[in-house]
Amino acid sequence: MVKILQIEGISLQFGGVKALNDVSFHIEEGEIFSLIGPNGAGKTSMLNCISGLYHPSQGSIKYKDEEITKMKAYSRTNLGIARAFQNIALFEHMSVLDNLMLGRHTLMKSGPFSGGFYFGKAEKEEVDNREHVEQVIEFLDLQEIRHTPVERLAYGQQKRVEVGRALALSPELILLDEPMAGMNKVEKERMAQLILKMKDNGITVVLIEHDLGVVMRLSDHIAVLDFGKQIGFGTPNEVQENPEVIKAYIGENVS
Amino acid sequence: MKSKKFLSLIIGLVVLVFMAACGDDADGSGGSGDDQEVTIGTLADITGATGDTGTPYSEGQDHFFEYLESTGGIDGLDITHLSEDYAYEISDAQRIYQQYRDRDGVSAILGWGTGDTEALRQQVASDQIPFMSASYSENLKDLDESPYNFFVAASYSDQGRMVLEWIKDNHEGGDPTVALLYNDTGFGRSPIDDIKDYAEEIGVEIVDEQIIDLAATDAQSQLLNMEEHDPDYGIIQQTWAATTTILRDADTLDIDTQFIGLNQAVGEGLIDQAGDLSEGFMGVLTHALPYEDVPGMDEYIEYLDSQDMTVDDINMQHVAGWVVAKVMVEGVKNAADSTDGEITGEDVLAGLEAIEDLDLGGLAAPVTFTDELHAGTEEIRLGIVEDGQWKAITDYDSYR
Amino acid sequence: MLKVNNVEAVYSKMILALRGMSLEVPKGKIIALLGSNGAGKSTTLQSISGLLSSDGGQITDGTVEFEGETLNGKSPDAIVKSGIFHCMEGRHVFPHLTVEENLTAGAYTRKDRRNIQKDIDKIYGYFPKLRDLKKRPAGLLSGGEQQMLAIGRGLMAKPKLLLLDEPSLGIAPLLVEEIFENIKQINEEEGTSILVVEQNANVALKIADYGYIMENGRVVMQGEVDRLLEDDEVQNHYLGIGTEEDQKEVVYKSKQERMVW
Amino acid sequence: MKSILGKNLGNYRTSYRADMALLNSRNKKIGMVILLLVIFLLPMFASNYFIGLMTLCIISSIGAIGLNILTGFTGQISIGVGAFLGVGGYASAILTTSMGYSFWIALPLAGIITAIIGGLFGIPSLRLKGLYLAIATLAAQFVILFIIRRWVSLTNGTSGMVLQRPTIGDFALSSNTSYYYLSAIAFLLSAFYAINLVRSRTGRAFFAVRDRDMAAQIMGINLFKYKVMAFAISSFFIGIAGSLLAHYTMIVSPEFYEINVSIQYLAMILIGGLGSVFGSILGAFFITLLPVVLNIIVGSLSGILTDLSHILSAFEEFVFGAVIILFLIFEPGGLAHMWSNTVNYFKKWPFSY
Amino acid sequence: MDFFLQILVTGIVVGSIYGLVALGFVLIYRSSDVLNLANGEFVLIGGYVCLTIMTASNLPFIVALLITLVISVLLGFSVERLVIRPLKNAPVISIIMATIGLASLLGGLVHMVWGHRTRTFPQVFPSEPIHFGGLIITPVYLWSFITVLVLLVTFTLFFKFSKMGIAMRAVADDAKAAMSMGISVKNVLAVTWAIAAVVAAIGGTLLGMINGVGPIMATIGLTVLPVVILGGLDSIGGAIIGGFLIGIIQNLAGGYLDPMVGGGLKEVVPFIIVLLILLLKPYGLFGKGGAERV
Repeated sequence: MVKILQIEGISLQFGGVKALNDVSFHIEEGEIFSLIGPNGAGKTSMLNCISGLYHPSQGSIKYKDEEITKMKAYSRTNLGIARAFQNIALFEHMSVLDNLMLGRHTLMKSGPFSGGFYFGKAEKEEVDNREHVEQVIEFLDLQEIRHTPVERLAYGQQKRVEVGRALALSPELILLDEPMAGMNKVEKERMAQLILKMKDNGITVVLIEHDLGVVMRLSDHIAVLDFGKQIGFGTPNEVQENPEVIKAYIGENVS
Repeated sequence: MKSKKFLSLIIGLVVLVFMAACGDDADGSGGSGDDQEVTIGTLADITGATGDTGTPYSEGQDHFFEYLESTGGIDGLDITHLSEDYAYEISDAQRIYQQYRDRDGVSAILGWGTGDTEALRQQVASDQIPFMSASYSENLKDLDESPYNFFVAASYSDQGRMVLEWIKDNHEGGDPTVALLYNDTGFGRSPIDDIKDYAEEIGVEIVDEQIIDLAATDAQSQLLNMEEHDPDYGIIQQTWAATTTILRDADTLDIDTQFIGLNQAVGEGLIDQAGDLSEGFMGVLTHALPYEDVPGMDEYIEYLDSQDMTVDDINMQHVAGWVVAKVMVEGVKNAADSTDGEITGEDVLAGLEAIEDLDLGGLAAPVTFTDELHAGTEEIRLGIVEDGQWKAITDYDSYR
Repeated sequence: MLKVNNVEAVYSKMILALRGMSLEVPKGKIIALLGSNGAGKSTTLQSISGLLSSDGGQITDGTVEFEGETLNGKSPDAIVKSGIFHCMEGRHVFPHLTVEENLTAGAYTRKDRRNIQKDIDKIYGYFPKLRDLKKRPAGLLSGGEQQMLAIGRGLMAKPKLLLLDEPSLGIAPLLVEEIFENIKQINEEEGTSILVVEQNANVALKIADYGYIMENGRVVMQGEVDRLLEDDEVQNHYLGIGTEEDQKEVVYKSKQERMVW
Repeated sequence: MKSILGKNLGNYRTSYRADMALLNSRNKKIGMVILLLVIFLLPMFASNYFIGLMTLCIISSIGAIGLNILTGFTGQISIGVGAFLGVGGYASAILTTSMGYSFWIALPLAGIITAIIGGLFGIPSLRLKGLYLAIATLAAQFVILFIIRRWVSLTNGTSGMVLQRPTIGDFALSSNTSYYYLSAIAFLLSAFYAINLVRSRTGRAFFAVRDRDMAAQIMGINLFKYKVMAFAISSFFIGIAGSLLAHYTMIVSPEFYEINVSIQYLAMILIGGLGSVFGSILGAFFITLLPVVLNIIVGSLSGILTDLSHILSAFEEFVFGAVIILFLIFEPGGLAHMWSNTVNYFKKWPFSY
Repeated sequence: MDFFLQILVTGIVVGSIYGLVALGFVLIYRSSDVLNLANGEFVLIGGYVCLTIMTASNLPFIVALLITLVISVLLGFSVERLVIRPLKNAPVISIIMATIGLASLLGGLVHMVWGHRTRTFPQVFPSEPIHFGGLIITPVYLWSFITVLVLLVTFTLFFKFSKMGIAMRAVADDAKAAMSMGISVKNVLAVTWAIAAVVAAIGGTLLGMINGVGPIMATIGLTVLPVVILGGLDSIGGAIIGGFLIGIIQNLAGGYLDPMVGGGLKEVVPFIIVLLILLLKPYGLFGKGGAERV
């Protein structure tokens, strides 16, 4: 298996607080990889380091053997890293369609000149990308709401759009931060299907999820964080049996 | 619901504009009898930055036109006078000007400050509408650039030259040294180069220049710098507020320079604002002071009486407004004499240019316009504040 | 003492966060409210304390009753005055106020100004660490110290009911234990009723008398603590790691359609 | 698809291209034709005065569209529009009067020069947000005007510079009507460009930067590039407006571009509707015509309140402030939002309840 | 040396007025994140009201001032209630625009009520300058300096020890948490606006005694912006120190640089400082600013 992402010795500090402390793991191409740990363990911070919103104080991040530790967030997107946020970070005044079209941003070229006059190339580009986006819309079952401003959607729908926007990027690596939070069983099931389907299409998935049942079922590998430290890494079975994980994450004395 | 009411209010207003604005183009008809008609518009600053001097000035104009009407007006001439406050905002001036030009069809405009005068200079030229303002900027003397601009008093530059002349003639002991204090606006800078040139010409030394903002809270650093050169005289081209600041801080810093203000720094308002500090302050008097006994005051007092007012209710700015209206009417009269048809801006221009040595009964220096000169006079008087009142210490005189 | 009856709450007029939430807090008891992220636990507390409106939310249906009085529509300060104090998630101490000033701020609604100093000392009794730090701006405290301060600040209001939102969040396990012991102690000594929201179900259930489990804006399970601890589903979802059988639940059905991206 | 009422109750399109066309319904097409006709035929039935007012309105509209691109679409507040209007005006004055270029070259160049300077002042926007950026642009306003006043050799200092009306061959656009047509064409081009821009890739990126800059970065949007671009494009429009205004009044002087101008433009986009091209236009008309309306109202009341005309400007100032506050409180979506509400109301009529 | 010292002293006393007006900005910004661009109009109204009471009623200065302060409290309350509270969830630009609109509205109102003329205060302080060695200070300036110091001490004590003071700081730190303490954020904001209006009125009265009361006085609102940016929008000490600094820098620039560039720098220098500060240290010398979380 090819390592698509290599995390080595990442530390991140906010003021005096160490949000991440010497974390190392790697993600293989085409797998579903989960980051778990209690609230405040540093999982989202880790995703922020990968997507470039935070820059770690130490350590290195390699994407397909390319050093990207210092790279700006928007350039990482160009490399094919997409991200869906935990707290929905959609552009709420824009329609579903425009949110998804924004996902295509890096794959389009028109600038302020061609865009402003619209005809010809820019128009063709819009139409072509619209076709792509329509496929995402169809897949996520968003047809009815494609022109609705996101702010008017229900939570579950917004979550789907959030994931859809990341998918619209045609990513190779997708970072999903609690995509199932707040969903009911049926919705969770749909999301799980979707994640498996992503994997099926060769997209590497990094997942943060609290529902351990789901995590164990979907993941190929899991890293466990606690207080910024990595306390476990391996397959679901390995992690489940890791005494340190059991101790710190699950608590010493399960009655 | 709230917003629905709000909406209907807005729609109502919009409809109102369209109804009002689409309608009347001035067509010059509908007047009474065979009288020739002419409309004159005033751009006044009442509530703007220069409102304290702008208000009496525009009232003076209003009062003159009311006076004219109360005495039966001018035979065969029906003068309409419009006045609007533009609050010293250029965009408002532009809009009101368009309204005067296109809707009201004015043949002449009485403007006010440097801002509106400069802003409209080109347009009045291309629209051929004479524009007479209280901006006495020497630039406006250039008839290639400003062929339709007039002013009735001595330009700031001429005022400055005259002050220099007076300094040269009256200074005792050694060569006089002079500092210039002005603000960083078109108005403030207008006479500075001319004053410097003339000083060189007549051998008076300009030792320092200081810029003091119109809204300055203090002028101490400037005055301290000025004091380094210890000038005998300081010529002030400012408004009352900034002049007061200068006088106060000069007093604070024990500076013994004799300050002399050009006309915008001079007037009763300065005494109001500066109080005792104004004692001994000198300045340029372009117009008569209301309490002066000059022949021109007779008709003025007649009008004031009819309005239950006295000379105490008016000031020099008021006189200036009265005078400018009077001169304008004189020009219109001349225009009416020369044409039987519609009186156009061009006619008024010609009428104004025909004014020669117009005696204003001492309210101001006699005014002459020609087709080469649109500055009515070069003459001013110098005055000084004594016992809380301005007193003239010279007669009308020019530097030449 | 506190009754939440069938409350529905929305954010931004659109997102339904609570769908018929009901619970009860009897006098002098500790009640634990458990559930996953986004289940609506914090929203429940906010609709009790009236802070929901500050996040652009509102109760659209149902009632919150406290000692027989309806709280719906009351402003947060009125609710504090009636005896409910909400310690928000993430501690929310005033970072630029000193520890002692934070405690004083907690006593804002109290009329008996004279007893405040005495009560501050009492808080220092519960949390001795805070005494040493009393002149320090709260922003410079560690997470655990801040949490202690936040709880202490709540006690300063002398509430009849204390709402604690995730007191264990971001705090080292040892400290968590200490804090929860303190909570228990406060409950016993002051008779304060406590409604505690927790992700860390273990510690919460250890001190609680009764528990509720939420999902999707409503209660899906409730009971005495002992009973909850024995329940399989609770074990799987909130206490431990899923069992082998669960993993087979997922029927992986889609091979047929290829995605285009 | 006709309903029994003979009304077109929905729009059905067969391709994405048709769906994405600017005028994607028959009503819109008809509306557009009517609008164009009104614009171009207006001088035939409106008074000269009215045409003059309209010229001011549409020039302001261009500037307002520009500001809205920056503030409404991209969320970067600027209180320095006045000064950028000045940069456009002075650029045009210097190019035509001092350097002797034709107006037709000077106009676009004025836009470009303003765009460059605007882009420069946009650089701090990477670090500054909201209030702080607003204050930075306010400072820019003072500094730019200071430079204009002081760079006497270039700008002729405080006395300003003189410009001429543009000419086509021997024909000078000196009449109200001809200048109106010139402005109208510039206005239509600007509006067309802006409408397209905001629905294209660049426009979406602007929106994204405004709504959530963090998420925008994750979408691959280079914040810095797009913020500076927004400043530049916005300033381009403002420069064009400045140039048109300068040639209209035929003079530029620092007093044209004081802080109150910046405030008026901000009021335009706020009252018109942030993030709406159409709103910018409505707002520009509203703010430009507000004093005219007040004048009429005060005029008609003058029988009752004789002295009001004397304090008309103060009253205007008062109403201006009141209108801004009322809009913010009662209709934060601005005139554009009111408009769409009204349109929707009539669309659904008689089933509006 | 005398020249330098005199300029320094002038800078300090002018700066004390700046600090006073800046205080109004900071108080409001701290507790509600609103930059009150109508602060200049508050100053103006304070000046006019005090002057009108004094000239119309012949009351002693101190009584007139107290009445003015009461009226300012009402002004502050009504502005908060009618303009700010309805906009509490509005975006930054709306709030900025609202205070600009407020400035215009109040400015228009002042014009309509008091007209256009600059009016002068009846003499309250002796006009005879006081000499300290070679240095000269006008009594009004000295009094404004003293006032600023008194206010600084008062506010420090108020914020440190009073219930309302601690509540105001709590709201400034974390409004939602303050709400959970049972602090009525609405009331705190209303009190803040009232205090800010009072401070502005004191500034207006002092400034009016120096330069007379006229519409132009409202420009102090903008003049003082650089002060708050330099000091930090949320720091009371910063406002005062920033006031002194800007006063001193302005006068030093006026004293030493103006002769080199031909004058006029004195008024622009503060805004150049603003640009520099915003580029180098956006939250000012003493401001706290906030880290952003994703």
